[in-house]
Amino acid sequence: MNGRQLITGAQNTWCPGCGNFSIQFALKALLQDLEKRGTSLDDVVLVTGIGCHAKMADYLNINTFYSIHGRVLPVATAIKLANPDLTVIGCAGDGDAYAEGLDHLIFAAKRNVDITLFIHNNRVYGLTTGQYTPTSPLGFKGRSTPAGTLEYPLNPLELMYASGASFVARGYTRNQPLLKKIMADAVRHQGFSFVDILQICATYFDVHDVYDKYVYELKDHDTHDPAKAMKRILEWDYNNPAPIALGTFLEREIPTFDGRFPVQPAVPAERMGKIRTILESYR
Amino acid sequence: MNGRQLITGAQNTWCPGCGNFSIQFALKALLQDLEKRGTSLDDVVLVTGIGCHAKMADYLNINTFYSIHGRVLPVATAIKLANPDLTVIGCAGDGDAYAEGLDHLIFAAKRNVDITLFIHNNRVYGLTTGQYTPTSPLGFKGRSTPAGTLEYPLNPLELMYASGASFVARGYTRNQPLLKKIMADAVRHQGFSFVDILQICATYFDVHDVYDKYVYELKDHDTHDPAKAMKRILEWDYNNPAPIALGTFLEREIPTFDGRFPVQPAVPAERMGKIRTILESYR
Amino acid sequence: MPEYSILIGGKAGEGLNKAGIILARIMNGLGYRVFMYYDYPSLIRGGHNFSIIRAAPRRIYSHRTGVDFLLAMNRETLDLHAHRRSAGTVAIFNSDAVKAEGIGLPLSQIAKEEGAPEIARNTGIIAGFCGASGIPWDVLESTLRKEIPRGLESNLAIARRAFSAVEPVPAARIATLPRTEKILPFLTGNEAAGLGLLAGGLQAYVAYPMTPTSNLLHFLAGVPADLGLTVVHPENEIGVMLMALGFAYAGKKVAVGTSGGGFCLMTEGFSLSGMSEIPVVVMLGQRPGPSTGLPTYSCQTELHFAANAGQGEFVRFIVAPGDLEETYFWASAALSLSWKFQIPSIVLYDKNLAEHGYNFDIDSVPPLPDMPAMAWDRNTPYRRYALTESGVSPLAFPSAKGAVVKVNGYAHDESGITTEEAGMVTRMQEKILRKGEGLAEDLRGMPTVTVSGSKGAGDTLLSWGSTAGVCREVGEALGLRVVQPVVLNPIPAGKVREALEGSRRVVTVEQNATGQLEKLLALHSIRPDGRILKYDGRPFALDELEARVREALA
Amino acid sequence: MPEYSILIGGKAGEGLNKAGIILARIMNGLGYRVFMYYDYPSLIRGGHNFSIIRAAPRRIYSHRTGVDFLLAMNRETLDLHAHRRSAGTVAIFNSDAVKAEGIGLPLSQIAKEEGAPEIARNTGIIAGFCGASGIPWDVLESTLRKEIPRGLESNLAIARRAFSAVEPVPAARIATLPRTEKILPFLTGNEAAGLGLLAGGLQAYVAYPMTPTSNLLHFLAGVPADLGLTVVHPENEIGVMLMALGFAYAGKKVAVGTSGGGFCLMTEGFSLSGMSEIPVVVMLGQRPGPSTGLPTYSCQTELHFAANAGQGEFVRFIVAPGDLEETYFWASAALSLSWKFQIPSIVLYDKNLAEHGYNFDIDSVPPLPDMPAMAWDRNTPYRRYALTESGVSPLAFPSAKGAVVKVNGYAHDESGITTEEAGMVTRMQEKILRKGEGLAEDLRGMPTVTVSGSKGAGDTLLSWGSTAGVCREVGEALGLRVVQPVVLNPIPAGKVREALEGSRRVVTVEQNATGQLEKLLALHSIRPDGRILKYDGRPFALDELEARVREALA
Ligand SMILES: Cc1ncc(C[n+]2csc(CCOP(=O)(O)OP(=O)(O)O)c2C)c(N)n1
Ligand SMILES: Cc1ncc(C[n+]2csc(CCOP(=O)(O)OP(=O)(O)O)c2C)c(N)n1
Ligand code: SF4
Ligand code: SF4
Ligand SMILES: [Mg+2]
Ligand SMILES: [Mg+2]
Repeated sequence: MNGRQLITGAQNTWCPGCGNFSIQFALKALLQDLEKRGTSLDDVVLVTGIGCHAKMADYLNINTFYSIHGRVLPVATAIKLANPDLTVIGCAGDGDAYAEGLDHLIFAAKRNVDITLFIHNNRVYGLTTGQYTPTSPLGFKGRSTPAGTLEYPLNPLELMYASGASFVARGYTRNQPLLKKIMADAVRHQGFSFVDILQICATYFDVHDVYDKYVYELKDHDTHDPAKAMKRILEWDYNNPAPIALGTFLEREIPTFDGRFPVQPAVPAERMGKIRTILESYR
Repeated sequence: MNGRQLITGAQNTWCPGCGNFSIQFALKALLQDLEKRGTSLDDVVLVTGIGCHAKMADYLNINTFYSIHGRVLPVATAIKLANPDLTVIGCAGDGDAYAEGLDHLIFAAKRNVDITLFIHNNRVYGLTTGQYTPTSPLGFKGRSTPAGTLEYPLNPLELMYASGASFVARGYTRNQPLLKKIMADAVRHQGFSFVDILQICATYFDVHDVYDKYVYELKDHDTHDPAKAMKRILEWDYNNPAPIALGTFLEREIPTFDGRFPVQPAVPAERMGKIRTILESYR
Repeated sequence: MPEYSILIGGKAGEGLNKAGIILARIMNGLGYRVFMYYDYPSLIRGGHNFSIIRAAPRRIYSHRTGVDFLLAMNRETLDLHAHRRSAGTVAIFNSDAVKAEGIGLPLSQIAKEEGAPEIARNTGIIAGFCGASGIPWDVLESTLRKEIPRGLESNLAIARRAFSAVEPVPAARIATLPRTEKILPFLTGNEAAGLGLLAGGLQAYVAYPMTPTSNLLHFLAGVPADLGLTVVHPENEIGVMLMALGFAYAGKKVAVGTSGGGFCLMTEGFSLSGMSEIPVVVMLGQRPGPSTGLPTYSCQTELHFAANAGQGEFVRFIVAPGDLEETYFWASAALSLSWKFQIPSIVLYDKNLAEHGYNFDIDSVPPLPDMPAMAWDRNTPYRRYALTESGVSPLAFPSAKGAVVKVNGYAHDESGITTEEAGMVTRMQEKILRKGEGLAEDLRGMPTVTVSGSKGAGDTLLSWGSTAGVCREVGEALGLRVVQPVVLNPIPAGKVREALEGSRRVVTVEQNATGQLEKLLALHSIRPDGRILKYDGRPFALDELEARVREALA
Repeated sequence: MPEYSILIGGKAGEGLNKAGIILARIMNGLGYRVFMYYDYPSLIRGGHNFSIIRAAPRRIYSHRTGVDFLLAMNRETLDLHAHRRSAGTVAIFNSDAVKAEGIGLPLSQIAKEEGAPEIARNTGIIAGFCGASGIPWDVLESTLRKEIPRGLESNLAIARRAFSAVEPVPAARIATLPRTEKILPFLTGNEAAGLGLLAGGLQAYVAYPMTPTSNLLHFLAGVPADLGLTVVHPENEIGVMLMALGFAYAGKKVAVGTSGGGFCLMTEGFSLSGMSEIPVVVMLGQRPGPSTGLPTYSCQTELHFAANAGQGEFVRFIVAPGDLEETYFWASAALSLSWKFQIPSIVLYDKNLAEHGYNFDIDSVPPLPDMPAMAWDRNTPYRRYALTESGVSPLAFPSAKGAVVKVNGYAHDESGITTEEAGMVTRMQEKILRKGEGLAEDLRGMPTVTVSGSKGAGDTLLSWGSTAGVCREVGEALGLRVVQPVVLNPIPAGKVREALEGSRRVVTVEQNATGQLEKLLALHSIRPDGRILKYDGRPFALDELEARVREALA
């Protein structure tokens, strides 16, 4: 074996049948692939939020920042700004990214910072035992809404499109080959890559039969045609049954935020002299 | 005089030429109009954030909640839920609503709570002396970005559309008649009404010449046609010079959040008896 | 006096909380007072969960390390809890999953044969326990009928088979207690808190899920509609706090619930509550930090954070109940005090109190104080922040005819309009602080300090919050006085001093690493002689604390 | 000894801060030591702004109520500051706007005639002041040349006309001081803080604008690129704090800046810093609350909030400098201490220090301590949270070959993987608290307590932060000792006690309503005999404090 052991010794505590296993599997493949293509895994960082999804930080034997609920993106953004040579990947939950920390998500897209975000969208708060999230369907009976929610879900892809995200895709945990391909493309894309992964929650929102019925793979789709992308994005509103497209909807080539930042000298020479010069101007 | 004195004795401290005066003027007209149509001004509440715009709370002699930076919407939402008979209006800044408190904005739209939000969009942080906001153009040289910003602005109308807002409009402080009309329509609309008001900041971002050159009024526009609305919304991206449509872009009739909430009895009878009944189930 | 501890353990997601509750209700029905400890890691399935049910003839607040019955759904349970066994411990286990000494029941097979889901194996092992301890079938049956809403028949069938498969163990016999005292409800601190808030007149509850207060949200979301409660779960905790202020501004009595991390996000709104004088009650359930820490465990680490959170200086009421009666009483009183003084309140509790099971005797709760908020007289021109001697201004709400209700987070004048004038700013700062005097005055007549244990004893345990419960038991066992300040802000220092009068040695007992109560009391020159601290997230077991107290007082 | 106070006032938006700075630099150039107070409400134009420049032959830190020169751009200035005038006060005003006794200059007309914008009237009035006080033209000219980047020529023309229009007032003559001491730079606390952070090795600064620290953001955003600083202004303060932790995780020394309300939003990330052991420095500028309060004024109200913010128990370093030298030194030291101990630090200052102008003598700053962070040796297998005697674990950053760097806000094991195991949790809580011992040890050798005034005097003023400055002056004037704890957490109680030794009466002086330093010291049984508090947002004027001290010690 040439690569490193990618799984840590931490006990895995996802429920049997949980879609997170598939995402972990695809991430492992992604890392192996990166390594094969010459990226040192020492240069990869994974940032997670809090929730079932976030346990990924414990399970993968790479650099990780196990942050707090909703805050994957500011952490990931700063890591990239601090060291543009790093490949920075975020794993966030739908509660994480679409509720608690939604503004960070929109700003990451707006800035087009060169990081990749995978949303483990099980459409429920898993770890806190099954409350509705912003992508739960109208009327969802969670533990905080026993009579059913009173709000329509958000369509996160539509929101990302409107926020200027330069790579917008949707995966599904029960379509492993496509998920792997999307993930690889997302990391390869220069700019903010957003992947909403429909993830089975075996315990609180297992709608795999619905997904299995409605999903289809985007074929002959021009990812560089925004109008076409929008049309596909609007096909399914995360509420009513409708065909659910999987794959990459949109790619745009825009300068990245980190790329626009002036490159900083590693160790500025004569720091104290410069400080004294500034001070002179106050005399 | 039949109506109440609408302006308080508070000293007005906006800069000469500030667009906030026009908004205040239009709001005054709105209130007078409401009163004429039979709404008691005792049933109107204004919620503001913090910023130059927010001084409206001091200046208007009506019920007000002068809240904190970015938080107009949760306050306004709860006031409406607490007392659905109230007419609840929010005045927020672009820093307020598009940066600090962006997720509340998206959720207000998502929920379609029946309140009206006016954004005093001067595309700058006025009160903190001229830093860029999420709608400042790329390269804006503010005090926190002396070399120019590195991010594209957001198009707030596009974002609101994607978030499910049921009334989306744009006004301009130098087109008073239209502003008044939009405001009246926004308050009349049942559901979340969003009005982005292009407001002149005389001190830090006075682009009235640009606006004067590019604005036009929407004519023969079908506000119930989402595709047409989107087309107009995309015309100007808040960055590059382009025709800037003013007026109401979109209206949708969707049940309101407050309307879906079960109506609560004013004073529940026999509270203690009910509590003892619940307690019995734990024996 | 007879006393029993029963542990039931297995994998997360196998319903061990529910199984514990059934066991507790069985013991409760037999006339015992019960406590239930529930231990679970931060995950949904897999991992190890267990409940310990302790039953005794008198009120109890803690578990013991050792157990009399060990009900094991899997091998791990037997292994992990070997240290809890003594010679007399009866082990009952699923013999389809485990080979061991003791009473094995083929639970998987029985469940399968009865066409019941796996989770019904819990019913089987509970029935086995009843069989072994000689608990009558009808006690078991009636409890199951109440507790199992779905699939009752197959569960009863399983129970019957398991019950009759087990021979009573004479040494382990659990007697029904003579019915001298009434059976008390058995519930959690979250449930008692919810009921207390409702008793205090709660009209709106706003929360974002966070252990250990999520279950308060779930409980309140589920109360019958005719209680007139609006429950909202918004986008995040910032939204929660600001929504709460919106509700209260519009006249609705409101509470929010969270834990430390969520409270961080509420602090800015909390400060706004202080400045704008809008009442709100924060149900703050402690869990070990810093940061995400140990989210499903317990601690007492937020006393000083709660006491100092939010910029600027304003009055807040903080109370840390130690049992369900105190929780009920003070949740209600906090709401009333918040409204009377137009201040924020914090009910500071923890996972140990919030999620564990206790008896609750509503009839022993002191009468809830009748404290109406000061209402506008509708005659004088309305000024939201009218300067008064008490610092409290009359309240009006939007839609009140003729009142312009202006609330403001800026420094403001009496009408609520922003001012920067030095004199008015000074008077308003004094106004909001002056409310603390009335608050302290009102509290003088209330049970702000609990003294228990051997009340006259010279050696004293000084504790707070849920830790006071186990202290009470240790106090009774070892003949120690137990002093528990329940109200922590404003701290009733005089009453604490009085309660400590005549003490020889005072030892604090806290579930934190720095001695937070100790620090609070040091401000008032109350300086204990020793400290017992624990900070692994697990509440003190009775015997554990007993040993540490003996050591501390040796 | 000669000493002068000059007030310049007018409408907000008329450049009165800048005008004050020019006046201060003129006085500074004459060899005086200067202090500049700047008073402005929370608005952009209109309203009343004024600067008071005080100049004296020795180091000063405060303004006086009375003024020798009153430079009035409008009527309001004369009216509002009438109480500051004495018989000898020279009033200079824009006679195009005001009719009054004194020296009137047709400034609007002059500005118009010279084709200069209205703001250039300030130049005219300053020139009038120089003329009246006999300050030589070349001093004025050279200052204007330095301070006015645009439109210099028309400003000079205005200055010349105003200068020659005014006859020197003999009684008001300001002499050039003999050049015995060097001219010192004159700058604000924000600028000194920025330079201190840079001296400490700052690589990234992240902030969201908020008075009184916005100007630190503006300053750092403008430093030359070759200092290697990345400055980010993100969407809000939550983003600020989490970005900062991202920068530090990747190896960049980082600071953030805010005020109380923004700090509220940072507290959750602050607690994450404590748990994950990621260093960050918070520049926390105090302004009066609660809530939005008085955003452009000053106070000392966040000591206990800062000391207790964030859930859970962890070590933090808190320092409150009192002058520019302390600000520079401790901003730098905070960065180093944060990195050495992998803890968060708070530099607690206020509007009075942040935005007012003082002299700064870099050569009197003690040498910055050389405290390298503990780096991974690149040989042993890397464990981010390796348990060590000091509690400090070696640091590595992503991309370090062979190191898997896992940081975690959950309770974790040595490698950074989540654990809920009681033993490891206990050890890790002890590890993070143990770092406090090394911190205290390192601080023992540092200037954590400043003693000034009449050092041996029996009566003592006990103060902190920027308020210590005015206390120093009062101490010198009245022969009082002044003791100022600079480090507030861990509080060097022993050194404070030592500094107080032999005191007869100790009076605290604080700019808050509850006595926050007093409360902190009460924990360590240091109990002063009196207190002087002020809470209207305005720092003490020298004479005001003198009077209050006389009263307190009467
Ligand atoms: C500030 C804060 N609020 C609430 C929580 C409690 N909490 C932990 S995980 C979680 C939700 C997780 O949902 P999601 O992001 O969808 O992740 P999943 O468990 O479904 O993978 C919540 C609310 C928290 N940790 N921090
Ligand atoms: C939590 C918090 N952060 C920062 C500030 C400082 N602040 C006050 S107003 C403001 C920006 C106002 O900009 P905008 O909302 O666009 O209003 P404008 O002044 O332009 O009308 C900021 C950042 C604050 N009051 N609270
Ligand atoms: S609760 Fe759902 S998301 Fe969480 S581990 Fe279980 S199946 Fe997976
Ligand atoms: S700074 Fe701009 S927005 Fe603020 S009052 Fe002045 S002109 Fe208006
Ligand atoms: Mg989820
Ligand atoms: Mg603005």
